[in-house]
Amino acid sequence: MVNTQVSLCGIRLKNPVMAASGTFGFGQEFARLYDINCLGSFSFKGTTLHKRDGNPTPRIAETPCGMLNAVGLQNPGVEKVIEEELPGIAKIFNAPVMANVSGFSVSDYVWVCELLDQCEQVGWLEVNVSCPNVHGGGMSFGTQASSAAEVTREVKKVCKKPVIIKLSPNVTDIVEIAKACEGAGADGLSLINTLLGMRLNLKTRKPLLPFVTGGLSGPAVFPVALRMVYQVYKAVKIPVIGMGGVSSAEDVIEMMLAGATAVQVGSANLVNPYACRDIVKDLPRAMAEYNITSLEQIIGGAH
Amino acid sequence: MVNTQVSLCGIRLKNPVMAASGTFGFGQEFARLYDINCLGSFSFKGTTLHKRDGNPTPRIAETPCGMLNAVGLQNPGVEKVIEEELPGIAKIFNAPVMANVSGFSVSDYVWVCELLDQCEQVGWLEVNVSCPNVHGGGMSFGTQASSAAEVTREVKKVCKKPVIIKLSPNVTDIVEIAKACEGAGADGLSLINTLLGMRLNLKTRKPLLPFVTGGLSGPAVFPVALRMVYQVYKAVKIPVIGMGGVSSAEDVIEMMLAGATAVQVGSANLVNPYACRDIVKDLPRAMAEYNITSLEQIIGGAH
Amino acid sequence: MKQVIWELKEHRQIAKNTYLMRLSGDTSSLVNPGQFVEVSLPGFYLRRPFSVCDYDEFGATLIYKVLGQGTKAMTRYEKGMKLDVLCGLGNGFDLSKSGQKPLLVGGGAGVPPLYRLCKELTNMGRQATVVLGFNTKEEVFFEQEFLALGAEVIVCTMDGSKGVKGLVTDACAFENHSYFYACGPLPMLKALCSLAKIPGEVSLEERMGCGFGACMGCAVMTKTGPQRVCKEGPVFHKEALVW
Amino acid sequence: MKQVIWELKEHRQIAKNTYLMRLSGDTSSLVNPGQFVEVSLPGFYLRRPFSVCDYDEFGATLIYKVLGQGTKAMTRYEKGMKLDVLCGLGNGFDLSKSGQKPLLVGGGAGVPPLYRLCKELTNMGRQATVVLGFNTKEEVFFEQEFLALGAEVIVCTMDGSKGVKGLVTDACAFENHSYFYACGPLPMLKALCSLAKIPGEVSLEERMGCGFGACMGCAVMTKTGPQRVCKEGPVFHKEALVW
Ligand SMILES: Cc1cc2nc3c(=O)[nH]c(=O)nc-3n(C[C@H](O)[C@H](O)[C@H](O)COP(=O)(O)OP(=O)(O)OC[C@H]3O[C@@H](n4cnc5c(N)ncnc54)[C@H](O)[C@@H]3O)c2cc1C
Ligand SMILES: Cc1cc2nc3c(=O)[nH]c(=O)nc-3n(C[C@H](O)[C@H](O)[C@H](O)COP(=O)(O)OP(=O)(O)OC[C@H]3O[C@@H](n4cnc5c(N)ncnc54)[C@H](O)[C@@H]3O)c2cc1C
Ligand SMILES: Cc1cc2nc3c(=O)[nH]c(=O)nc-3n(C[C@H](O)[C@H](O)[C@H](O)COP(=O)(O)O)c2cc1C
Ligand SMILES: Cc1cc2nc3c(=O)[nH]c(=O)nc-3n(C[C@H](O)[C@H](O)[C@H](O)COP(=O)(O)O)c2cc1C
Ligand code: FES
Ligand code: FES
Repeated sequence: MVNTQVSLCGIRLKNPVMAASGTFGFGQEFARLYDINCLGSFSFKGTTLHKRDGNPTPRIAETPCGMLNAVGLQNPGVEKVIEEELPGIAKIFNAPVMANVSGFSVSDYVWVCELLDQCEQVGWLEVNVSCPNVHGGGMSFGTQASSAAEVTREVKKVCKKPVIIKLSPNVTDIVEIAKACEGAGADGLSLINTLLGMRLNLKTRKPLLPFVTGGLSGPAVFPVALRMVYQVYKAVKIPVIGMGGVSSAEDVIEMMLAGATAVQVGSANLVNPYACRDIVKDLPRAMAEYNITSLEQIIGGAH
Repeated sequence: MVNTQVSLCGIRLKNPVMAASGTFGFGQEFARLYDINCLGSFSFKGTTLHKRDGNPTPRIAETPCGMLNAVGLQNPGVEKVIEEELPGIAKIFNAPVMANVSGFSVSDYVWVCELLDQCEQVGWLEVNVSCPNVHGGGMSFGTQASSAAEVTREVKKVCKKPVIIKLSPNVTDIVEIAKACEGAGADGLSLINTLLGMRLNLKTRKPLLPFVTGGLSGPAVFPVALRMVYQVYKAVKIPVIGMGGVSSAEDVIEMMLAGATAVQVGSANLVNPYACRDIVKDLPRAMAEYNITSLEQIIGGAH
Repeated sequence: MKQVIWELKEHRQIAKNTYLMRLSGDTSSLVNPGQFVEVSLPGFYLRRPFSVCDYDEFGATLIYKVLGQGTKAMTRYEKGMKLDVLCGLGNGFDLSKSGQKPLLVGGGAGVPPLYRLCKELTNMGRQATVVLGFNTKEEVFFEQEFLALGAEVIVCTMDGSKGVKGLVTDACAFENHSYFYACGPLPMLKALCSLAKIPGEVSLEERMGCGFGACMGCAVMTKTGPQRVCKEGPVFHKEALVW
Repeated sequence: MKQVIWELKEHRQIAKNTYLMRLSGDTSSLVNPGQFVEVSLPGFYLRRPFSVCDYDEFGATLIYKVLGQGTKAMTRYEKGMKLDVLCGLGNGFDLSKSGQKPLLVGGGAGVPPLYRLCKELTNMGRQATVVLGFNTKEEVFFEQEFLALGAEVIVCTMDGSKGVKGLVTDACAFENHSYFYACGPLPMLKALCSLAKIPGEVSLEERMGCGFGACMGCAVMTKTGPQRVCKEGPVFHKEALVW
């Protein structure tokens, strides 16, 4: 028997596979397809203080082995999430979920985190300081060590639950930012959010996305994500959640060897709605193939 | 009749398609396959002051829609390049070539550029301040505006020919660095060099490349490259050479609309040795499809 | 929704740049005309959405127009090929609202879902009028098929090379109908909705990430806030939309 | 070197995890035994290098071992499939040095190029001894084929389940030979080169970017500086290498 359990900031997961924020909604669409209790957990759609209608469409573009999105944090706002979505999640998922939070000011983050921290189902707060798809949004917080640390520090003051900071890959030195967040009290780090990319529409000769740029995700970014997880793992003591292009059980193992305690699956859910379930199912086979008996033991094994 | 000519820093190219440094050697392997005079130009293998044997193997890893390389600037050194390779190039290519230069100190860059600037065949100097595959190498120059500007300034002092600075995409703000180079006298900018990535070998559980990290190239990076070309074009007045994943005539057009005056094709040469020729051949068809009669007229057309 | 494997049984060009695919496999998740599928194309990351043109218990028909790289690749698919398909997506048309003499308006690649709709309406005893708009004669398809269902068919072409010259809106006699169904390019749908005094519903297109409601990639603004074309749509009531 | 399209004519498993492909098409760029090809696999970015096991004017034979994702995908390729191949890569073995009684040593996936080599040496009237090393009996292949060429064949298995138990080095009687040719895993080649007092040459493997000399991805250190496995190699003289 192989052991797929891992512990993330003191919470035991049946396996390290989590669905990534923004690609799993609030779980409902997937729960209709399979029992999502097979997942370690999932991070729900990025939630802001006020409801957001998101960016104009098209919001999606295709790229080689990946995609761009400029959804722009469309979400019903934290109150509705607490009133409507969390009770909905309670019906389909019986382990702690990760609350993904975005904001446009430090006080935004603090407000939303404080509210979600009090919700029983929330296991962790995943503070997204790296959304590239909103003007003046989280991205700016995540590209400087000082502002990332400030958000961390203020959010930590109001939260009892573990606070995980989700970092942007669009930086010169992710290690510096990771360390700043650790220093400010972060309990964990999620990486990576999307890489900033762009496509043009050759017929109109204009940017394909009216938002102009979009966030690149999918297998194309896997090697960049893996590198960052590897570098950050080496530099910090808090757990790292690895994501970016993960699409197979082998990718999960590679991310964990690089240093991830848990692994999120994002875009893969969109092209294969069963992706998370398939990966979880396939883990024991892949573990056996690479002589792994306990996933927890391989975390950071490549160092 | 369509017009594919463009002018790059005062030098007329029959078309904007150039082979990218490090993927075309000194042209010999390709000249045996087709007449490389069909190209606008090519940038030869990154040349350093002293000969370099490069990094230990494996130096190459595969990624989704791309590859990692950690060649480590293997090259015979600037003197041999001038004595042996340039005369070799003279036999196979009769337009100006781009001399790609790397270094480990400002004086390295200055020495090599000064020597190559005097070679008749050299049309432009492409100063690589962004090679991720050498310790303490160019990358460090390219990730800070001040050091990128310093290299530019010093190299400009000794060169009569146009100096093009090749930028690293592994930065928070490529526009800032581009502007710093422009301010220091750069005649053009090449972007992007490779993104820093990594893969593990699941069997050994160690980094697949003994150099640990490698440079990501190929179609996977195209959307990131396009975004940077778009951003930099908007911010500077000097010409931009676009590259990163270009593999088709459509990609060339997309890069030019984003702002590229010329377009380099790198990794595509490795998987399809005829890639550059095929793209050049296909350009008139693609131009007709998108109602383009002159490529020069579409530069930056997406803005 | 269901993930199914469909086998390509028949594949032929039916008009300029327009191809028909007959596929066999599980169609049990299809419940309404106007629903769509998401087809995975080898070598492309995102699936491609196509309306179901017709189906029975053994398989379905799709009609596609060559638009970009993916549909260009599709033209090379050969009989026997297996396709990974998410089937039964979206809401589809509301048959109950049709009235006795519904008007069906399709433009170009928007024509396919109207075929199944027309079939079901005719089976219900409704007298459908179908207005089909194309750029030019060479692009016209399915005129005969709609006639064979017993519908009245009006073909329009922009260049007048066949049927009525001009836009579909020029050929729509709204006053003779109680309700309309439309699918086609956005400008056509907008024009229809603003001209038509009668109620109706339109099927929208939007670039999609997932096609089943997970990514918020396809939202369109409605009077009750943003709604997903892939989930609450693709069919929306004329009155619901905020253009 | 030449870019060619080869059609898969025959594809079968010949040992544990080991498959043989017979392909038809242009082989005019092949000149020496020990040369290799770079095969483009649909869905994978880089080509895969494989030694030519045998060839004639109508096509070639490749033998591959399932190692990773690419070779796993290859096992599903069906007869009739067309493969994009760069043919005639690398230098190949030097037949002129063989002497009368050459020793050929192959380990696992390194066995294939020795077949063509053995054939040409035998045709030249040389008496070849072939030592083939595998992990276990189930992995053994081509013993009969080498025998059919008239060579003396010694099979070794690590677990002793067939032939000599142990490493190929245990079965090599270098003193009876004037020259050796070897292909196989690096540790095997290193051991051979340090044990053998006789001259010889070895075929190396390296991860490749291009396979034709453009990228410097495959350099190996030699006494005269770094050389490309894909261009100056894959075959190097024992004395040239600096391990
Ligand atoms: C609900 C729905 C039903 C559809 N039904 C049909 C149909 O029955 N017949 C038909 O010919 N076409 C239909 N379309 C349009 C069809 O999906 C696009 O023509 C097709 O995706 C283009 O793919 P491509 O690879 O050729 O284009 P590319 O431009 O190369 O594709 C790049 C990306 O953009 C997306 N995309 C491009 N154009 C469109 C578009 N117009 N709508 C949605 N996504 C787009 C692609 O899906 C892909 O993700 C439908 C679209 C939707 C949303
Ligand atoms: C000159 C030469 C001749 C060869 N001849 C044969 C042969 O006749 N039969 C045979 O079974 N194998 C041969 N090999 C090894 C064969 O190329 C690899 O087994 C194969 O590339 C593995 O591909 P994969 O996708 O299964 O592995 P993956 O590990 O999934 O491949 C990932 C990348 O690494 C490369 N790679 C992985 N392992 C190797 C390796 N050992 N050597 C070179 N590249 C590797 C792949 O080409 C690919 O680019 C040869 C290699 C070389 C260099
Ligand atoms: C459509 C889409 C929406 C996303 N929305 C969010 C979000 O709301 N909050 C967030 O932190 N990350 C968001 N992300 C980023 C993902 O959670 C993930 O970090 C990224 O996509 C990389 O993983 P992947 O390559 O597996 O998709 C979104 C990604 C996609 C594709
Ligand atoms: C094998 C390899 C070697 C490279 N060597 C160099 C180099 O010596 N100097 C340089 O400026 N860029 C070098 N590059 C970067 C390319 O010139 C190019 O900037 C990058 O690969 C992105 O383009 P592509 O995606 O088309 O390959 C190298 C790239 C590869 C793949
Ligand atoms: S396409 Fe993902 S929600 Fe509609
Ligand atoms: S693989 Fe490119 S030089 Fe050998």
